[in-house]
Amino acid sequence: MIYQGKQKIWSEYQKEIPDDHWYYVRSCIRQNFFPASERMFTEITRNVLGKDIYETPSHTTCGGIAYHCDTIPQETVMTIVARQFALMTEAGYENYVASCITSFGNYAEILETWHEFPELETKIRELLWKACKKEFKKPKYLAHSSDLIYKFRGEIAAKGRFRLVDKETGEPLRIVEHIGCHYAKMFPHKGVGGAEYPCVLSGMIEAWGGQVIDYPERRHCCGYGFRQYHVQANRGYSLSNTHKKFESMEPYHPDAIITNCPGCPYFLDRWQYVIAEQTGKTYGRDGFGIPVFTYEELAGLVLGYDPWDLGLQLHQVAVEPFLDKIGIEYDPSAKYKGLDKKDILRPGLPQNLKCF
Amino acid sequence: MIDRVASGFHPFVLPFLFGMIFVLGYCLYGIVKILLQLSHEDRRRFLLSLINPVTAWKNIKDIFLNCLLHVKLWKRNPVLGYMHSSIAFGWFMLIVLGHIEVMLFVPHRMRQVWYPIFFNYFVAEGPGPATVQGALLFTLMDFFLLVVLSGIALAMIKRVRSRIFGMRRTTRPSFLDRVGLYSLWAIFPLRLLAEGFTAHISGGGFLITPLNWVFRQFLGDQLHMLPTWWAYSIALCIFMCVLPFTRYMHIPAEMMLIPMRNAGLKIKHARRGFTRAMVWSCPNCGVCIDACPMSVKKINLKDTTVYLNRNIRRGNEERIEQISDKCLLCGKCREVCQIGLDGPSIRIAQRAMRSYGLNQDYTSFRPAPAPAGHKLLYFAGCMTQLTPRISKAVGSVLDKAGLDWEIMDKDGGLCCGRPLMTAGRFVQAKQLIRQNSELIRASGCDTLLLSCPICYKIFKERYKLEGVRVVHTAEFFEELIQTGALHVEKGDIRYVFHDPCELGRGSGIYEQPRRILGRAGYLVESEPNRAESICCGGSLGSLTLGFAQREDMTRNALKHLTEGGPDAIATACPLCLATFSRYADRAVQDIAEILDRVSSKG
Amino acid sequence: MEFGFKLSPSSAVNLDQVDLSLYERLAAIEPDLRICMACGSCSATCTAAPFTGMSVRKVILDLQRGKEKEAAKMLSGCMLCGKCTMVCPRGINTRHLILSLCRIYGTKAKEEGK
Amino acid sequence: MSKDNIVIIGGGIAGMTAASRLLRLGYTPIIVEESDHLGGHVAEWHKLFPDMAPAQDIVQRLAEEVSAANIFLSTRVLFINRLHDTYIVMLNNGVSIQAQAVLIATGFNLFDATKKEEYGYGIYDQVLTNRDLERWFTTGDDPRLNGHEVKRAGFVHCVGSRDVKAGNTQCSKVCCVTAIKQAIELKEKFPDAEIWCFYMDLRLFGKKYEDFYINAQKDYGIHFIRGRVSEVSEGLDGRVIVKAEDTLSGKPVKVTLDLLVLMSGMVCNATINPIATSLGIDLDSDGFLRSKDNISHIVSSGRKGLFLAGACTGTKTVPETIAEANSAALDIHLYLTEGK
Repeated sequence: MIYQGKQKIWSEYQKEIPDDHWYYVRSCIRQNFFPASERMFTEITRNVLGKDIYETPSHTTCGGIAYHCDTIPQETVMTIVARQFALMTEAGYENYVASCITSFGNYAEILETWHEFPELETKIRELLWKACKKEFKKPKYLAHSSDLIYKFRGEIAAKGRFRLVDKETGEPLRIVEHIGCHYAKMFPHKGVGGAEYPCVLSGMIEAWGGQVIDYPERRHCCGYGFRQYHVQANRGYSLSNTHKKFESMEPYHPDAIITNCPGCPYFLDRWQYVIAEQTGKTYGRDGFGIPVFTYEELAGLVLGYDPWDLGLQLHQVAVEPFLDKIGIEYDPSAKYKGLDKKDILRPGLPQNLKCF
Repeated sequence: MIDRVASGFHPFVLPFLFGMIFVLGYCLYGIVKILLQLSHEDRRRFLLSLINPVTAWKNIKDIFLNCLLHVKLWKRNPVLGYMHSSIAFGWFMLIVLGHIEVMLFVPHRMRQVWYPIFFNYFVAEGPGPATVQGALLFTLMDFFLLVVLSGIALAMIKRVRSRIFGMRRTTRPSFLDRVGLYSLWAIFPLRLLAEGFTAHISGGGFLITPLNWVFRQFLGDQLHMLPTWWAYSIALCIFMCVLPFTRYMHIPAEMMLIPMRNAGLKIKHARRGFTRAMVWSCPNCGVCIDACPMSVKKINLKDTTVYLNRNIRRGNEERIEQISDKCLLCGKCREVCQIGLDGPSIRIAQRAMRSYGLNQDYTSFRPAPAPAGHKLLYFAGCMTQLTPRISKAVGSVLDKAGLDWEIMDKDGGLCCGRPLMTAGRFVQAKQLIRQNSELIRASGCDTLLLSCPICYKIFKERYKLEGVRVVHTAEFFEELIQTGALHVEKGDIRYVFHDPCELGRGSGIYEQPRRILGRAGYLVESEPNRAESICCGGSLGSLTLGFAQREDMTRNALKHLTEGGPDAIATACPLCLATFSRYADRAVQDIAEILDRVSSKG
Repeated sequence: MEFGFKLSPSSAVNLDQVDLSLYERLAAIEPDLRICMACGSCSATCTAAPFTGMSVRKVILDLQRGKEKEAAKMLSGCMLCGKCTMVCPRGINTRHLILSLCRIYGTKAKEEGK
Repeated sequence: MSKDNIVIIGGGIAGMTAASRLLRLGYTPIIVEESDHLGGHVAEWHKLFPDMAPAQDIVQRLAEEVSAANIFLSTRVLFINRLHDTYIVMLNNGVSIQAQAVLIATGFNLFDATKKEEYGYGIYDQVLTNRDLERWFTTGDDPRLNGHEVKRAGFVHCVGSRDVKAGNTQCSKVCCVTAIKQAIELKEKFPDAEIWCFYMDLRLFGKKYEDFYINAQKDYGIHFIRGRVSEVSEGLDGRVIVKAEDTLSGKPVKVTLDLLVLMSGMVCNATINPIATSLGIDLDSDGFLRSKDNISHIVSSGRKGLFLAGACTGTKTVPETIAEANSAALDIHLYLTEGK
């Protein structure tokens, strides 16, 4: 690997990310899968970095899932997105940051489509006006929330309590980065680092002391694939794609995977359990899996937040070996206690995948 | 004539006796072996044929004509014929006359088997005057010895200059072959010497008596007599001892082969039974080398039938496999072979011996039914589908003749099975035969017309289509012309006809296509033709010959075909047509095309 | 545990692990195997193709990709009629190729003790 | 000796061939070459198909033939102005020439393989271009290959050719046969190597090219896979993993290789474009200079006294280039003696 070669490519794919004043839109599903992630994003940006992040409860789905499942027409998605932009305009913001990769791709695609076909934009403006009497300005800057964390990765590292290194050996931890497909594969110039060698997550890993792992299937989809998962008859295909990724990364013995998409961490995490049940195979050490984190969770760990406050007990794959390796302290007995310190019940333990 | 030696024995007969017992023993072993290797029904059939007076007479006649007189060889090459029959028949007569002598003069010695062979040593001229019988026998004996010696002399010349005898290539004798050959050559001159040295005692005819006189002019004593008799006996011994392991095995083997063939046996195994008799019968003359279309390339010389036999005798499995697979199965070697050795069938039997990891099965195939309601069905076959000009011409001719016909395999059908047959895949071929037969029977036709001789041969021989006449276009069109169903206008084009292997040698159709061409234009013949026609080189028979390796064969066949300067080359096989068309410098046409061009409604 | 869905085997051909022994054995017997340029003439003309999808081109390709079973399935309908040999622009002796392959399947199975 | 000045822009084989002819026709042409040596791309090549002739032979022969010409190395043309029937050619070394005829023979550039990011040129040590490999064949020195035994190698055809995404829709003509040639040369160096060629179509149109193909298959056992490489990544052991679709079987394939050679295609050498357009030569739809027409007037620009030869008007093979250069020299001679 010629590192300079990658840097050269990265230098060609740098996008402008404004410092402050962001209109933040959440993902439909992340709060269910990894509930602390978006909370961590606002926490870090507002309280740690002191940025202005605005949210509104009126905001809805972007329609991306339905769009990629082929269940609604493009005009409908565009009108939904136009309404989101109207909300941003009403709030007086022009920097738009999405928590979801599919939303980000959806926004990018729609803005690009309107750019190529202005008559479509006019039509959507009319539709939006007819539907809810709203008008909008297009965002000046569009970012994914991981772009922001990438931008402030240095500050986070500086303020952090922990680094991604093995406390015993001092060696950097080996981290696999997985970028959501809709981040840059459609519009390489909209992503940090382009589509082939994106650096949005690898930048964080390196800034926080870890070592990025390149493995053959690193560009491969996590397996979610919308239709593949949602239709049960296709679900085996979804699983097989995840399996392919794990088979490919296994020889590199990664300590963790970090992701920037709502679906990816979910499927990379949960399918490890299904693969273990079906084939008996686990990919971590000693029968454990490879823990999968969102970049906000990882940032939270680096900054020293309590793992259970970060919702890591909701992960399928046990995170404890990873925490132990860095030396992050946690109370094993508090794992399944709620905020009120009462037991929130323990999940049943899988047969083949080792968990606590 | 009286006994000269009281015991009637001398140690010098021992080598002869040993050789004699050995060779007879070996032959007995061979006969038993072959008989045991035959299938039960073949053995029964063979043994019954031996006591059937008709076949028995035929056996005797064939053995006499072929083994002793070499009639077939005489027809082909009189000099070679004389050479072979002089040795074989002359020797035979020496033995017969020897026995007559014993019978007449010393009948009490009949039980001493060596007596007739060394007669002249053991007898002395009686005190009385010479009898007429004695003189006649002596004369005959000397005459036949001279005949044999003339044959040996020719053989020696042939050994040095085979081209004088019209043979371009011949086989290289093995070491034992040479031992056999030289001992055979030695036997008769030695006998001449031995009898020559003894003639003043035993008496003799016109040859040995003067010889004896000459010898005695400068060799006064009798010291030379005994050593020459010893040498004569030893030469006989050597010859008989090596005989089973040399080409001379053909002498006894052919006497076995002829009755077996007359009993109607077929080759069923590439080594055993009938094939064994055939292989032993091969005299290694090498006629098949020149005949083989592959021999146009030197590299193929050792893949001819004579080498197949040699390798079967030596048990060289690898070479047997190679030789079996390379052959085009054109059948020309069988045609020219003096003993009628069926090289192609042995090869097919060899191919059939293999076991395959993958055995094709066509039982699940559901071919389209053959069109019903037509009396005449035309089966174009796989190859004709690649030469549509033939099928088009056939159709046109049939229309002109006003016949109610239809193509059976318009949208492609099943293969006829012949290619599988030649590859030794009999079980698979039979499946196709069964399926095709059902299709044809279901169609209700009464005539099946074929333009491809490959299909024709198998339809004719292996299909059991009661009430359906299987006919090749060459036959059928000739009939149409004869009956006046077609009117033919003679053109001025000069055609040469190439006899396709499967049509000519394979099915015996030589005249009909020539008659068609004679009506359509002018027929020029080229040599060799008919039964000795040269394969086009495209034959499906060969499994291993690649495209590039066949080119020289095709060009060689073309060279011979075009020697008479024909305007066009006519043939009656789609494969020959396609093969020749690649390299020919003039038009190559199927007889159907030619006929279509010159014919109109009758 | 029954999930109602399963891992599906990968359809990808991994050239690192592909077993070319059958292909190489065949090439030793019939070297022209190597010069196929996959034009498909053999498949188009094949007498057996309507019945089993036989295609010499695909057989060669399957062997090159280590897919012996697929090749065997197609071969099971070959009638050895020789049309493919006639049309091959590179003059490959397809009949010998097929016959040899059918034999090698046997010898290979024997060696593997099946 | 004619007094007419002829400026030849480009000292590759096109420019040199034309110069050699013009010298024999009695002119003293002026060659302006941007690099420090004559011979262009061919000078960097090892052997030329189809006869495997050393590329140096032709370059040296031409260099000897043109030694009597005026040659400016490491020199660029700044601009050309037209003055009636003559051209004022201004060079960056301060020289200005009044020329009666100008021949543009600026050739092509090799497609920049780093633009196909997914193939990892410049990212992975085992990924080379066709030019790198030729250079290694000539010099035997390349840090990426030194001391490495090549056991498995791949050639990717059509890198930057026939690729709308790379901005190059045309076929580069020579890559198919070059890949086969290089595969054979590589196989000769590493007889045990397994070599795969990944192609979209094999376009072996020229004299004896098909023989190369058959030899590669038959004698060298090179494997051909009809499918374009989609991406390249690095395996744990440092070798590259190549993924493609085997379009013949309709299945994805992947293979681990020690060496991957990208057959970079030909793209227009754009440095001449501003000058050419200022003189009224348009760019054709393939990005190369537009000839008067593409059938009978390939060497003619349609402008008086302005001629074109070689790969500046499109992808060309070496013999095509030489033939065009000869033709251009003759056209220039006819123009100067009769035409004007």
